[in-house]
Amino acid sequence: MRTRVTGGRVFDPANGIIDQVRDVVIEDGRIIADPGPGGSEEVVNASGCIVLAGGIDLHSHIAGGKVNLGRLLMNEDRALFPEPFGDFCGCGGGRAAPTTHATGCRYSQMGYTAVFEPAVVGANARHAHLEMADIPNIDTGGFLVLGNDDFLLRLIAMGEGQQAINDYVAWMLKATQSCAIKIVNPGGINAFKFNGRNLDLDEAGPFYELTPRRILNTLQRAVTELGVPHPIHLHGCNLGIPGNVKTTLATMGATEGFPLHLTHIQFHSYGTEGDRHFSSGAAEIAEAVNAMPHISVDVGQIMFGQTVTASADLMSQYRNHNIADPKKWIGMDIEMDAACGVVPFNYRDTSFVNALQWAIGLELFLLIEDPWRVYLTTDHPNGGPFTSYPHLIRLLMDKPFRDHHLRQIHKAARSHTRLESISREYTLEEIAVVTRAAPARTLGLKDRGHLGPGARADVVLYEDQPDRETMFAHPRIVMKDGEVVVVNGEIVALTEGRTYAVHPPSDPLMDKRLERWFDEAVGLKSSHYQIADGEIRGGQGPEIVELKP
Amino acid sequence: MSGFRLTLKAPLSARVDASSLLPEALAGVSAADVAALTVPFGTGVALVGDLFEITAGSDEAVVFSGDPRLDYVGSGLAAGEIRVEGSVGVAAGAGMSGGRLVISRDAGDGLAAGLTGGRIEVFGSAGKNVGGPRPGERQGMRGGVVSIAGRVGDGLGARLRGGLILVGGDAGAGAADGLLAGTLAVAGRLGPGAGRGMKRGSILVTTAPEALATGFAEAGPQDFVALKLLARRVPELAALFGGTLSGRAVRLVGNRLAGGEGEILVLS
Amino acid sequence: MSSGETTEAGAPRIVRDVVCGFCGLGCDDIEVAVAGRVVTPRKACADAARLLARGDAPAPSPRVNGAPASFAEAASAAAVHLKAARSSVFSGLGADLEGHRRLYDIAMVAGASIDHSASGGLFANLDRLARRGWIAATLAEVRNRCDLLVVFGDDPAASFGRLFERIMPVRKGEGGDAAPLFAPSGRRVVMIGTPFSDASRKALAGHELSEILLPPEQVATAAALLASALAGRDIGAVDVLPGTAGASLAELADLLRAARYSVFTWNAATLPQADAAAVAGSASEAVDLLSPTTRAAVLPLGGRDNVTGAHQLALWRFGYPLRTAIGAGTARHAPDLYATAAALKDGDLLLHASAFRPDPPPEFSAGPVIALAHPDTSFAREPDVFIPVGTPGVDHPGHVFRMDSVVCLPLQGLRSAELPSLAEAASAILANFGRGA
Amino acid sequence: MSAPAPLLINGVEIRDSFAEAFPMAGTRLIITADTPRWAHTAAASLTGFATSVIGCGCEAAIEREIPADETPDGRPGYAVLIFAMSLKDLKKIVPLRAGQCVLTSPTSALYSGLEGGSAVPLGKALRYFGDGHQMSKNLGGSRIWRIPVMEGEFVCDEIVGSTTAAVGGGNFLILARSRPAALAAAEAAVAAMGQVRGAIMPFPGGVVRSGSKVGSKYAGLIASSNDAYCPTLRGIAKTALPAEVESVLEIVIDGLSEGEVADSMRAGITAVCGLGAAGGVVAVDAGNYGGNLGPFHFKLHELMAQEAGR
Repeated sequence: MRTRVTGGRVFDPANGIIDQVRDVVIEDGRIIADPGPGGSEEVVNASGCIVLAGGIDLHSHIAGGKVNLGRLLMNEDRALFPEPFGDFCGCGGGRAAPTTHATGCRYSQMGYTAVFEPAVVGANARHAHLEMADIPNIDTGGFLVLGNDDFLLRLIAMGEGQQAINDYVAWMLKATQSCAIKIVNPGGINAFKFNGRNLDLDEAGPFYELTPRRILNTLQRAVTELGVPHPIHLHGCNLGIPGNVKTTLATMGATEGFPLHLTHIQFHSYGTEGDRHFSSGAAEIAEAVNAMPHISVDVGQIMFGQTVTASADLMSQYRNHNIADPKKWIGMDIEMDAACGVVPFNYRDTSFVNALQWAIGLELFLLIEDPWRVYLTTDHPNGGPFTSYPHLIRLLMDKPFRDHHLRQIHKAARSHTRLESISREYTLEEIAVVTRAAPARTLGLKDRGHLGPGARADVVLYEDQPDRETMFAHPRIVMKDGEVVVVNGEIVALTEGRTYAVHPPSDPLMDKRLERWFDEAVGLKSSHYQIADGEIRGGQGPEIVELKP
Repeated sequence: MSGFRLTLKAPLSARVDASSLLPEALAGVSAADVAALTVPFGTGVALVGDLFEITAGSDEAVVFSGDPRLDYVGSGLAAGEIRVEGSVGVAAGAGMSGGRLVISRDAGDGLAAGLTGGRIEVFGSAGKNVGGPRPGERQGMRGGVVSIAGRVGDGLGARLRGGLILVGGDAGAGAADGLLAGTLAVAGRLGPGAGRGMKRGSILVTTAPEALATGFAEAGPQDFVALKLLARRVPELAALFGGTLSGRAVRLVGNRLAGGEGEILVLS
Repeated sequence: MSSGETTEAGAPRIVRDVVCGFCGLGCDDIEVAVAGRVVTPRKACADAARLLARGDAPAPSPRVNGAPASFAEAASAAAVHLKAARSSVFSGLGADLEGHRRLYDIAMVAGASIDHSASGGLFANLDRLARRGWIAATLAEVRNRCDLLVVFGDDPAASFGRLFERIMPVRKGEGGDAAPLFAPSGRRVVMIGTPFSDASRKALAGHELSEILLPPEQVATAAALLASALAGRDIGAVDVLPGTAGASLAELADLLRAARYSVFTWNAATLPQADAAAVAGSASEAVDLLSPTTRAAVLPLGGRDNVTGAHQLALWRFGYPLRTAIGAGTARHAPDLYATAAALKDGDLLLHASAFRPDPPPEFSAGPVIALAHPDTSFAREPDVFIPVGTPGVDHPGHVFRMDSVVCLPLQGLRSAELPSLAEAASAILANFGRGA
Repeated sequence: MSAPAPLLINGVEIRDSFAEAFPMAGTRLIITADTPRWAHTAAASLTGFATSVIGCGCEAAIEREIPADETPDGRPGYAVLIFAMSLKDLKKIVPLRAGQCVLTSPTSALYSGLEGGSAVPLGKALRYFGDGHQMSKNLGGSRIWRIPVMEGEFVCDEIVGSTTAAVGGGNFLILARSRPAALAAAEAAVAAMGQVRGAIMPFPGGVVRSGSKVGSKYAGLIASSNDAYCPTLRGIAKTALPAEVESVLEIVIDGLSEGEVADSMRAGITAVCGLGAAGGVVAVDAGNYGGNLGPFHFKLHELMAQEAGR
């Protein structure tokens, strides 16, 4: 069956196609080179529409233990946003911590077709995969959290060579069926288990006496040498602490030439100027990002309203638990791998700090010049629920709209941001880059994020409207692998997605070594820690992302 | 008159969630419109008109004939009045913020859970967890007045944060668990284990509780000006206790295990 | 381990590293011998041995109204009942996650309330966890870090035979990967409640053990007093416990402040029902009070028959814990209404799911009973539909959650799967609703 | 254009003058106690040293006694009014005086006697005396505080309302033939004015002998002896007194509103006139500053027009 999407204005920046009226032809779930007219074709009229590839969110906490803890704490949010189930959906609801079905439906209703869970803790990976398998209409993948795991820290501390580290990282990626490595507060989560309360980039942690810099560099080298496409996905030191802009700049300079992705950088761009000792470091950060082509970032924009924050960074979450709203929170030390902290938050535009956080995020979006190195995220649900993306897109594309909202926020925060002086408005091309092409490229997904021949036929038709929020909230048509799943913003079909993983090879000696580690230290068999291919997506198995040579 | 009278056609064979049938929601619609609404019935749905005979009311209120399976009556009520001629199921008046709910006979579990305002009057008895928190919520009832003429079940006023609950009869076990603030007034006997984790707030009783939760101490008798004041300011309390609310009471303080300074005042 | 490998009545096949899904502790070093249908445990705790053992009896047939029926007939009869019911009650829920998924699928199309037979302890803990939260640790963290373990209530080894062996091993030799990596090998374990059993004393040999002996009904008071002492209050002034217990708790508070990583554990299912939530609350409070200066965590025990999995799946599917009714476009979480006993008062159908052990369904006479249950189940009343199902981890593979709710474990099949899995049985029923599985 | 006819009531000249008054912030408190005596003691203490904002920071006095069955707790009580130059001052002075004079006084309780307006803290400020053992109750539409004290509990409302429509400095002068005549007339006036609700006479016994003018020859003194009305200064200062006047007394009135001040003044002047020329009263005058300072002008002729017409 062949489908022809015709008459739309195509934005496919990965293939250099910007605002060209042309046909997109689909066959067997993939886009093909236009064979010209003839044969039996289903025609989809895209006139009046912008045609984009399916959206890709490379950092959104959608599955796993901490999300479930978030659901447990957010029963009120769940009740406020019910999701009636009919023939398409399972059921569920919620906004800050939606159910699996609601997650898939809400994402695909906005034109997203792939979302990556950026914090899979090894011990909880099986759970995360079971949840991901239950999310309809979107493809998924997980980033494995390393950098606080005792086995790794022991290897580094004992002076084992890089090869051993590489073998371990490769083993863990395969064992947990993950597609990238995330580091959360390198060494910091581990330090907290030893009662360390802070750990700066060049500070030696307790017990192993390793600096975050050393842990970071070791893992950067590992993923580079293994050929994992996505660079280290770093949630840096000192999240949320005023003055952390210094740490963040130092971290960017500490990469020894390896590429680095800094995630939710908004939370790491705080200065200490002004009488409240809290200021925007966005300009310095943006300047540094602009000057360093090996750095990419996602923003982690905060959006006002109720949400829940879920992070492996228990050190930071413990620091923040007193400002939980509602006043409850859960922390966990997890299985020699990492930790988690789940803290409900209500960001208020009447709060100086929250208002400035909001402005800092937008400053970053607007001051970082290369859209290929900045990805659109709210760090769902930490900065705000992903359902706020259309609003965020309009804030970026519509200066008067942005200024209107700027006038609503806390007065003092307004005088602490240069947002009003920034005239930049994102173009449709840039939106296509930050929500599609760029995340696909950094994740090594060659058949995604674009509309060229061979690409997965994830195609979205947005009716061109001046109100970009409405436009991006209600696509006219969303196709997942060539199948129409959304029409006029409503779900019309449920499909099963796939899960991405990388499987770099590792020395069999590492198997033996980890068998002993799991037996003796962890108290679990390594064979039961490892997730078999057949356990992914109900037997479908993972989709393997090619390694970079 | 824009109110309605909803008379059950037969005793309910499954539980009904009546939370959508609020005076504000039904204002300005016709009886036929009401009949065409659906309500959760068991794990399915039913047309309101299939369960109830709907007629115009004599005033603005929504009036139900009751049934022990009629749940969530008045849940979320913010204004207006609901009257039930008969009994109701669970969670009547849960999360109510204003208005008035009157139940002529008994209420099930979870009456007034999470109440923040308004008045609830029950002329029969009520089940467990009156005025407690709704599932997952940190705190119980935070405001409003609930009066129950008869007895109540276990867990009265758990995590109560404010407001007044008046009980004409006995209260079951474990009242005032984790009570934070607010007032319980029980004219009958207070069941065993009351006041566990109680932080603040008051329980007014007329007979010394048989077995309080561990952690209370007796401060002795006192002539409380505050009780004289409440007797005049809060007519419901005066009506419940009559002459025993003279000001004289024995004060028990606790729960000291939780560092609490709540009180149980035994009126005399 | 595919079933095809099983040898017919030949020499028993030894299977090592079997994962156990029964009590929730998730031991995965069980050893069994398998010969045909016969499964003989070789290395397992007493409970696991009893529940894993299988004789040579062939699988019984499904029954409809007491008469043997085909699998398809039974599934279809079950569907007929489900379609006719208005207030179905799904109880037991002793199943692997695959089974739970299919049961929840049925609930979504046919409408049902869901609860697990072992959810009592879970809900006592949720009283703290969902309302206020806590800081918890997983088994491996306790195993390697805990230098002071406080146990409230009965000796947990009665329900979790190998708990102490798993979480409090004594380091054998120096260096290497042997646990504990970060705690002294002689650790301190304090029991508040009943004395250590002999078996536990043996498992904990090498550690410093102490007991604050109290009758069960005073354990919650002791827990509250301990939290009170940690809050800096003079608990001597609240002298409510007999003998020297108060003084011992004050001393324990000092030890806890000096400890580097203390852990508080309890089994909410065996504490007096009225007290379990209070113990969970006090233990969590103790952790909160210690956390500003040192580290501490709770380790709530539980998880029988994958109740943790049933709970986790309910959360990600419906956004609510168990004791939720699903159907007609909504999910309604009302523990007062949908705890099994309460739900059965309104129910017009009982679906009893119990694949791990032959537990009979709860008493119910107001409608049909469908049992997707262990073949050895003996029924007081013959169910309207009985589909005997295999046990996950014996008859077929599956997934279960461990008690700490973090680790999800793969179960393997040990013998030829003559019995359908609960997931297969539920799928067959679901197929009658026009839904594929 | 002819001069206005002199207004005479019972032989007393009502001069064509006016009392010039200022806006104030004011409120009413109700004090109860186990006995009338102790209720009075607390009320007297609370309103002590409160004659003039100039030196006391506020002006206060007992408004009336309240029978037990009309008080919030059913015990004997007194209502007092208290006035300050601004809300800010009132919010400072009320809790200060309540804390020192009512909280300390045996068996007393303190309640709000005025609703509406800006909230003035009572228990809201005093509760801290309880050192964490204080308890509040929010019942019957308002919050009360119970503060443990050695004798039992001190109960008080959390807040009291206030008004900024209050008026201070209503006044009239009694010009009499003799000191005894002036005093008798002043006492009669105070007794009559005590029946008017919502107004008080803050000076000792309701009467002030040291009426003042604005300013002084001494720097820093904002008020000084009203030389025009001092009989002994006739001849050296410009005088307002006819020869037959030997003594003058003033009555100063604060009220919760303009109307209450007017009512009070009228009642007082009427009582003074009741004694008449026969009682030694020559004239009734009023103090003002020329009309440029205070927005409220109580013209004696207008006030007394009705009385005169009888």
